Amino acid sequence: MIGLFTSPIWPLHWLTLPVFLPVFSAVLLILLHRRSIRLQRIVSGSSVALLLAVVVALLVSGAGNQHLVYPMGDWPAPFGIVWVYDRLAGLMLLLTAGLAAISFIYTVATDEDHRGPHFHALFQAQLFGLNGAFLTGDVFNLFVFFEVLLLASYGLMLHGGGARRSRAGLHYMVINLIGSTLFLFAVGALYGVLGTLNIADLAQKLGQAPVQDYGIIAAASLLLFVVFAIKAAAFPLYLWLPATYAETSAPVAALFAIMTKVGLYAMLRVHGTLFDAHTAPAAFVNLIGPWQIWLGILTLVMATLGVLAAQNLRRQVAYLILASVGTLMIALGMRTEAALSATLYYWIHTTVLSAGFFLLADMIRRGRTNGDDWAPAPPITRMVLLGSLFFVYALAMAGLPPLTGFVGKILILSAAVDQPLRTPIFATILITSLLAVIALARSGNRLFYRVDQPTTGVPLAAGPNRLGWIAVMSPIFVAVLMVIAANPLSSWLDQTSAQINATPDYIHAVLNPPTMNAGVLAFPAHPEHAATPTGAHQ
Amino acid sequence: MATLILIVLLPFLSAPIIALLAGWDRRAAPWAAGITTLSALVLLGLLVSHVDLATPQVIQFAWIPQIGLDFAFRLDGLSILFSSLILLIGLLIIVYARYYLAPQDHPGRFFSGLMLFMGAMLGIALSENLIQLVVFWELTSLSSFLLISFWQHRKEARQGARMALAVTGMGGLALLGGVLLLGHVVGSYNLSVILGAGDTLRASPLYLPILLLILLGAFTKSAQFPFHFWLPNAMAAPTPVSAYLHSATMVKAGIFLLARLFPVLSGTDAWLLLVGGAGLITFLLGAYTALFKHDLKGLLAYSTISHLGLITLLFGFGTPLAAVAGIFHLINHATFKASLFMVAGIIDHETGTRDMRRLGGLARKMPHTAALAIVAAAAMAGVPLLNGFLSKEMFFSEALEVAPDFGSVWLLPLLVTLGGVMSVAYSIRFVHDTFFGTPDPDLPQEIHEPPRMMRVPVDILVVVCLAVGIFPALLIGGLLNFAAGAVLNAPPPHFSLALWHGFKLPLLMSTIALGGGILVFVLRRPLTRFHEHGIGRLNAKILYDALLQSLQLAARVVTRTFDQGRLQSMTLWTLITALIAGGIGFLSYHAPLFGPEHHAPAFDGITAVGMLIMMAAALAAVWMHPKRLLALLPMSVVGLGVALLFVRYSAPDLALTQLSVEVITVVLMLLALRYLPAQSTAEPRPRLYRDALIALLSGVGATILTYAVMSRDYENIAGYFLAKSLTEGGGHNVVNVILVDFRGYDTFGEISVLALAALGVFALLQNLRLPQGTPGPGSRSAAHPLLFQTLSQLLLPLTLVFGLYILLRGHNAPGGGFIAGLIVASALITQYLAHGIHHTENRLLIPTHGAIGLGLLLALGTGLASIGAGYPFLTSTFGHWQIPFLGNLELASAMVFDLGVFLVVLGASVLMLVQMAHLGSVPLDKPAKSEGVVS
Amino acid sequence: MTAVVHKILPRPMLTASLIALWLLLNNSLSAGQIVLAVIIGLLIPPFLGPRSQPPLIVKRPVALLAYVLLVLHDIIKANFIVARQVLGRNSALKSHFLIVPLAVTHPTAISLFASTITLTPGTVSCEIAPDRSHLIVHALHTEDPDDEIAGMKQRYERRIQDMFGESPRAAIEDNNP
Amino acid sequence: MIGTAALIGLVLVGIACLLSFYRLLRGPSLPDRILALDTLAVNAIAVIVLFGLWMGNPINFEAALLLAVLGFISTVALAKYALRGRIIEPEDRS
Amino acid sequence: MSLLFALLIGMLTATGIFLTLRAQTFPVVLGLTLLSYAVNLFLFGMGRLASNAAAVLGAQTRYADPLPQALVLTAIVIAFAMTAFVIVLALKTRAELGNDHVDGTADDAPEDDSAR
Amino acid sequence: MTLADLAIAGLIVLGSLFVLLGSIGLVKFPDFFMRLHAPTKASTLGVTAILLASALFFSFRTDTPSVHEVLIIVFLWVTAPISALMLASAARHEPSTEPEMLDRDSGSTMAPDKTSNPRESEPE
Ligand code: NA
Ligand code: NA
Repeated sequence: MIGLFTSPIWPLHWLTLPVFLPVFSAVLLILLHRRSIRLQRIVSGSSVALLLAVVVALLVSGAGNQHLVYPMGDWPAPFGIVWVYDRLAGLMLLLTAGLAAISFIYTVATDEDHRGPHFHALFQAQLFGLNGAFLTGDVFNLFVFFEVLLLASYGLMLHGGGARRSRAGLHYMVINLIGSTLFLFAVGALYGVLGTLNIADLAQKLGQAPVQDYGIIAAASLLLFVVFAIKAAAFPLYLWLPATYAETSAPVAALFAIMTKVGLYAMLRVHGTLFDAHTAPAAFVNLIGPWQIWLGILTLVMATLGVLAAQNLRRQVAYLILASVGTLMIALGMRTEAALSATLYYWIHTTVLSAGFFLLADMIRRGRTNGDDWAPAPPITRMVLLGSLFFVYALAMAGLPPLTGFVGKILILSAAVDQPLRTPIFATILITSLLAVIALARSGNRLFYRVDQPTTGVPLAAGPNRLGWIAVMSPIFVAVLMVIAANPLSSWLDQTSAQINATPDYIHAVLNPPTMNAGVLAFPAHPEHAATPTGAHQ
Repeated sequence: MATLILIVLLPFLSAPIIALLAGWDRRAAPWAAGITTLSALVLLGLLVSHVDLATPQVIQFAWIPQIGLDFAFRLDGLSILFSSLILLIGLLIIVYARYYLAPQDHPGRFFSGLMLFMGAMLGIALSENLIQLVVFWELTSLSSFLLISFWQHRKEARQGARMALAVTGMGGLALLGGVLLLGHVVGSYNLSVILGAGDTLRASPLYLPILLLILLGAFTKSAQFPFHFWLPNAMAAPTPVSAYLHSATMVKAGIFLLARLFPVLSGTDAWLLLVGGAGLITFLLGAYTALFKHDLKGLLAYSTISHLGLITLLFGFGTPLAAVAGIFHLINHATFKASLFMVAGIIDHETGTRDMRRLGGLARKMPHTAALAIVAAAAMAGVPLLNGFLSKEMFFSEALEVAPDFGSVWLLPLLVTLGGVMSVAYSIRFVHDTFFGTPDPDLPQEIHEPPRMMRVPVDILVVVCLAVGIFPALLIGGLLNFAAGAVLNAPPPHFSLALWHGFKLPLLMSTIALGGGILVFVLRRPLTRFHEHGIGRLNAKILYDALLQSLQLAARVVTRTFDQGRLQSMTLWTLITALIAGGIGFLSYHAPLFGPEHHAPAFDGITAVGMLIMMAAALAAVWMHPKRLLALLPMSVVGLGVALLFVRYSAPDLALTQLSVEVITVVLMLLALRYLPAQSTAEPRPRLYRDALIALLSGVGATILTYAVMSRDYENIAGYFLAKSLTEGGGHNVVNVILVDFRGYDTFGEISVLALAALGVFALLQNLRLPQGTPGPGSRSAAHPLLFQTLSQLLLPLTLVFGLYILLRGHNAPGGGFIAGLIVASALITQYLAHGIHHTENRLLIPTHGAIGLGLLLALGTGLASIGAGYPFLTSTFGHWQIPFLGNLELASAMVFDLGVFLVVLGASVLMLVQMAHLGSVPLDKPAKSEGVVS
Repeated sequence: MTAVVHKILPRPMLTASLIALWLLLNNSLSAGQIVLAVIIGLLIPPFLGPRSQPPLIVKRPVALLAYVLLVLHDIIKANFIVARQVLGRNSALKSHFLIVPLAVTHPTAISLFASTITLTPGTVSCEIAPDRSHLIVHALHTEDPDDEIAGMKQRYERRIQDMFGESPRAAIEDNNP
Repeated sequence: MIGTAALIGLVLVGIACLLSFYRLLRGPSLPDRILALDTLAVNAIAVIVLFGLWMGNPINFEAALLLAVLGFISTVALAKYALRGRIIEPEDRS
Repeated sequence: MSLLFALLIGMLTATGIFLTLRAQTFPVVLGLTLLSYAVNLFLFGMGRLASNAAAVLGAQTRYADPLPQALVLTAIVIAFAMTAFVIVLALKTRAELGNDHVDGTADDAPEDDSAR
Repeated sequence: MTLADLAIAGLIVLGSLFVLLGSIGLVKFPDFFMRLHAPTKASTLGVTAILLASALFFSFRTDTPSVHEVLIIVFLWVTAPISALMLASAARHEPSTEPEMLDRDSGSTMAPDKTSNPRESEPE
């Protein structure tokens, strides 16, 4: 890869790593699928480590401070597919890589990858799909990478098999297939009216669209919203989630913590750009926001009832994820910069911690004779440690101080004080967190306090090794860090949300070829372009 | 000032250390806790003596400045008073607990929990920023949860803890809401600002909601009616905990909040009504219930509730003097109630029971303890020369002051006197039923005084009661004045702490209270009987449990009815949502549904017939679907029709793709059908109708959307592709150039999907145990007809060549790697059809995984190569070469990419087909051959 | 020498047909295409693995040609007959299953015979007995099944036999034109 | 003139398609339906070629060829399933 | 013609949806296939219907919008991959649950979320 | 219009007629085995004629000869008997009680190996 350094656009080329590192190792793993699991772990693990390094480097380098546009195949937008890297994309890549690391560690700790072929290949493909989706600036390409990450997720979700898992997997897949169909209907209609696929270009064309086309555009956009809402698992489209997350293996569930965020991210990218107040016709500006808030409220309420009703810890955690989706939808619906910044803080919190909570639930399940459901059992192994971990996670997830959940909720609520829908938002968020507290107190009580003395010498499942503990505890460290460093973090997030709301900049950056940007990114004329019959386009 | 932060942090820091120490030596825990508390106390003393306290001292650091969230502490009269109370009593409790805990109790857990709680309380007392106060507020709820549930093996301990957490937690969240709104109105969360903004707040429309939310916080914490019920249930905690949390500290947090925000919130009718009303009711109800409790701690709990009500009522009065009185009684109650709890603990500790019906005559067995109890109880009753008397006097006089506001001049004084009467009565009862009278025979005989150090804390507190009662002005006046100033945020009013104010109404009320109390005590039996047949029946806990139960039930019902785990309902919800969304979209603008259709394609009867056949076939598929195999045939008709439509409307590549996909899909389905039931079971009619309706609506929706778009004109970016395809993409077939060049990245994703599908299928089919399907009718006939075998010999090479041809021409004419891959795959499958697995695989074998991997590598490689050349990923290049006599040879890098596509498609489809072909053909334990066929 | 040739050209006939096929597909005889065709013709066969049946050598190409012409003629005829039968009264038709004992033995020969039967007037071969002893043929309309059977053996099987030089197995009652 | 002929042809073949489709729906036996499908495929080849003649554009030739090949394969597969209940068999009993 | 085309898509969607709502796996698979036909034609139609205008330069004079065709091609491939996977998944559930009901419950009793 | 055009047009119409004929037979004949005859021959021949027309047409229009239609023709003729044979054997073992079929199985000339006991578990 000499070009990586010699090319005039070499800073841009680093962008390809988050996408092509995983896919390359996926291919490698396909070719190595007959080799020892150890070798596969080495490949997969080092890929994850490298990925983490790269995304961190990209983030700290401040590359995303302005929109970096990477033209695939050197075709300018809107004709070719472009990647757009900005702070938000960078954040998503980081989250993904972080989860991947945690999930990978726990996988190794529990040998989950041993229970069927191709775990690591699918794992890497999942990362490929996720990162591709986070980077793309083209709706159809977004569809393609949704499919990539979905198919990978089907494979991972079903990994290991079992009746309940297979059923959940079937439901998960069928619902998402319907979602993909809707996606194509929506994208197709948008192209059929606006004649383009690039998000920025769509936004621009929308600005010039004749009024008589508004109906179709709105219909298509709302269909697209439904599609993203399926992925985000918003009411009433979340029915696939509880079983899927509860039945799949712990590391996969942990990795899936990012999946719901993909849907929310897509809403932010596509609808946020299309219906931005600066560029969109006034008629469209409030097309989505109120829906988001009300659906978010409904989701939050239903999810909290689910948390109360859940019959085992994993299902409860799944519903907690749903609750966080609801909260995020509410916050996204407000669309102010403050709200956006709050959203992102809560976003990071819920992603990282729910991942960790799934792992913890799995540890508890392994430690108790009758798994993670509520029936009394002999005292659990590593009672004190697991108990305190549960306590901490419960605090964080229920939004009690002093952890991130609380900070996030304060940020969101204080962003909501001057919203028209303040009262319902306050009421829902506060009441649901109370119910979550009640529910989690009950679960903790049932899992750790209400023990019956060991009846017969039931052998306890061997808990995972030291790696497992690392995986379970690292999210807490992240949370603590987020509380301590709340000031710098939230100011960074403020800048990020400012960038997100600066849609005109986004459109300009995407639609004006790099040559127009600061000289750094100027492409040279291709040498072949001397009048020889041979030629590469530019 | 920085020491202030240290004071708060000390307990938090010591908590984990204590936990560790206890593991090493159980005796170390109380010492560590004690030292921590003591040093915090000393630090506080030093601070107070050094800092000028004429004005409140504040220290703050920015935490999340964007939303005015600071890390800020405040030192003023109230905070000093409250934190010293916390530390002093805390110290005594620690000493007491050191001897109270049984050997099997885990000291580490206990004392570190206690430290966490103490830290949280100090945080509340010393917070300048209200959000921060809420943080500590919630922390007290959490740590108290841990302390109350200390004896986790006891059901009532677990329940009590959870109830306390639920109720106080609710208050905390309400408080948070209130504080956030308050900050919104005032513009800051810092007390320095807020305390000055009383008028702004009272003027704001948000005043009432804010007041309600904050009071909800205060009342739940301070066990005010109707949230009082958690306190008695929290008595399941070890007695030191009760003594500390439920007499001196936690329950006072609510009062503290009232005091803290007194200047901003008080002074309105709403305040008088809510605070005063709640206080009065709690005062009376608590006192009344306490009369009839048989459990020592139960009696104390209700008396605590009553006294908290008294203090609340005082703040409710809203007058400066009332506030002073409130603070005064707060201190007094802390002293005598803590000591009484400890006494109860001692009795429990020595006799093993707290039931006053069984206890009695202990005065002889433990005179010292008895003496302490009598003094403390007297203070509680408000007997002169004891601190309780003074604050109660002030209370009575304030009641007389504000009586007019409560309607009649008589009502309020009457009620408070009644309350006084009852508190005297239960105080007497506490003493009498425990230390005098006759004990229950089966009570252990060898009862003696507790260890000395267990009494010392009580001694100290009782001495305080006496001392303050006798020399009030001297001992407490200054502090009280100082604190009152802080509470009122203004110079405190003049008040006298003399024992003797002359014959005035308050004195009369006190006398009536004492006399009436004795009378009530004498008449207690008939009263008890009356009570237990009446009000005694109803119990707030039952209500609370019922509430929680119904909540639980509701949650279950809602969740189960919505989340049934049934795919059909999931699908239905998804579709309904989509329909609604689309409908809203169309209806939300007054735009015409359809366009003018300027460039309508001419009508063409034959195509129309074809479309009609397709529709009929689709319906036939639905009609036949109960018989699976039959349904497959109309499906293929539809597929064929789609291909023909592509031909008809100028999409040759799509036609080719559709055809090849079609066949492979059919083969896949045939391979699967063997293992599925041949027929569907019938479904209930109503559901079929419902689904038909949804299906119909969806169909109409799809039609409208399609026609709405197609009847319009649109500007598109196609021109660019047509213009650049040849000149810069080097291909005549624009669709193919788009696939491998303009949008090659899409194609890369697409082949990854295919590869993943293959891997997934491979993984799913490993060791899959399926019942063997029913053999067909002709199971005796030839498995592989000769005629077919003979031809397939020829078919394979021919189809391979055909595939190659399609592959190579793709860039310039319909075709390409994808179609080629499928063609070759189907050629291989034909071999399997003609010859069976073994015969085929003995002759041809390729590593399908290898093909997939290699293909992806090729595709990726061309992309990376362009990066190597300094261009973005997948930048293509091409060239023409004149080769003598052979003619013009054209090659494009995109062709290599297409070759990659070819390999992936080939490998993936063959892998899937072969894996399924192997199903059931191998002994079930041994996994299917992973490598498929060919070339 | 022949060994070398055999290495390069394991199946000359196949190679030839592949070359022809390529040229047909591309519909051109340009030099470039011819070269490409030859390359393909040489490259593909080695991948196909060993053939599963012994090769069948055409002893008398002329006979083959004659046979093809005969069948073509019969096919045309067949279709006009079928046309009449389709459009006429179907109830008048007497259809039968016939059992046609096989004289030819080589799989390819049998296949050729069976196919011919299918493509030529009034009959479709429905099954080749697993032991290759006979064909089961469906006749759309025949007055005398045995005559029909004799007819097709005479008209086609004989010719196939001698074009492949197979020794006639069945008794030869010679009455050919 | 050739255009007209092609149109006439398309009409005739269109009718043929309708008839074959009728047989596919009507059955009665499974082989009947498969035969009908196979016939439809053959008719489709005719349609493609006629359409090419009508347009005077040979671009769909490959589609016709492919349809011939794949139509055959699916017919064989379906027939084999109808006969033996499975289309690919482990052992070579022939 | 576009109207008829739209009706065709509507019919394919309707039938596809109906089958997707069925209780056994195989009809669901058929339904999804029909849906993919519908959506592929829809995407194709978004480029409008053009006669004798294949986007192969030099083949004739007018050219159809090639982009939707490329999209449809991608969509077809993805649909194919998904179909293959879901078919096998249907087999998997049939093997794991012992029947081919989408919820694994031979009778239609609603699944209790508390079961584990 | 040239003679070639005439020939081509003729071939087209004739071929289409045969294709139609095949389908008519498919509908009209009373039992499966009779139906089998029609498409197997008529349709195949019809398509052949049409393909020949196409070959001629494009050969005349562009001066390069267009012969690849031959591929399809050959392929159809080679495969037709196989499809027919496999469908026929499927039909012969078909358990369906199709009246026309039963009475036409004139046992006299029935195949000895005819196994009319379809539902037997496969030795596996
Ligand atoms: Na014949
Ligand atoms: Na045929």
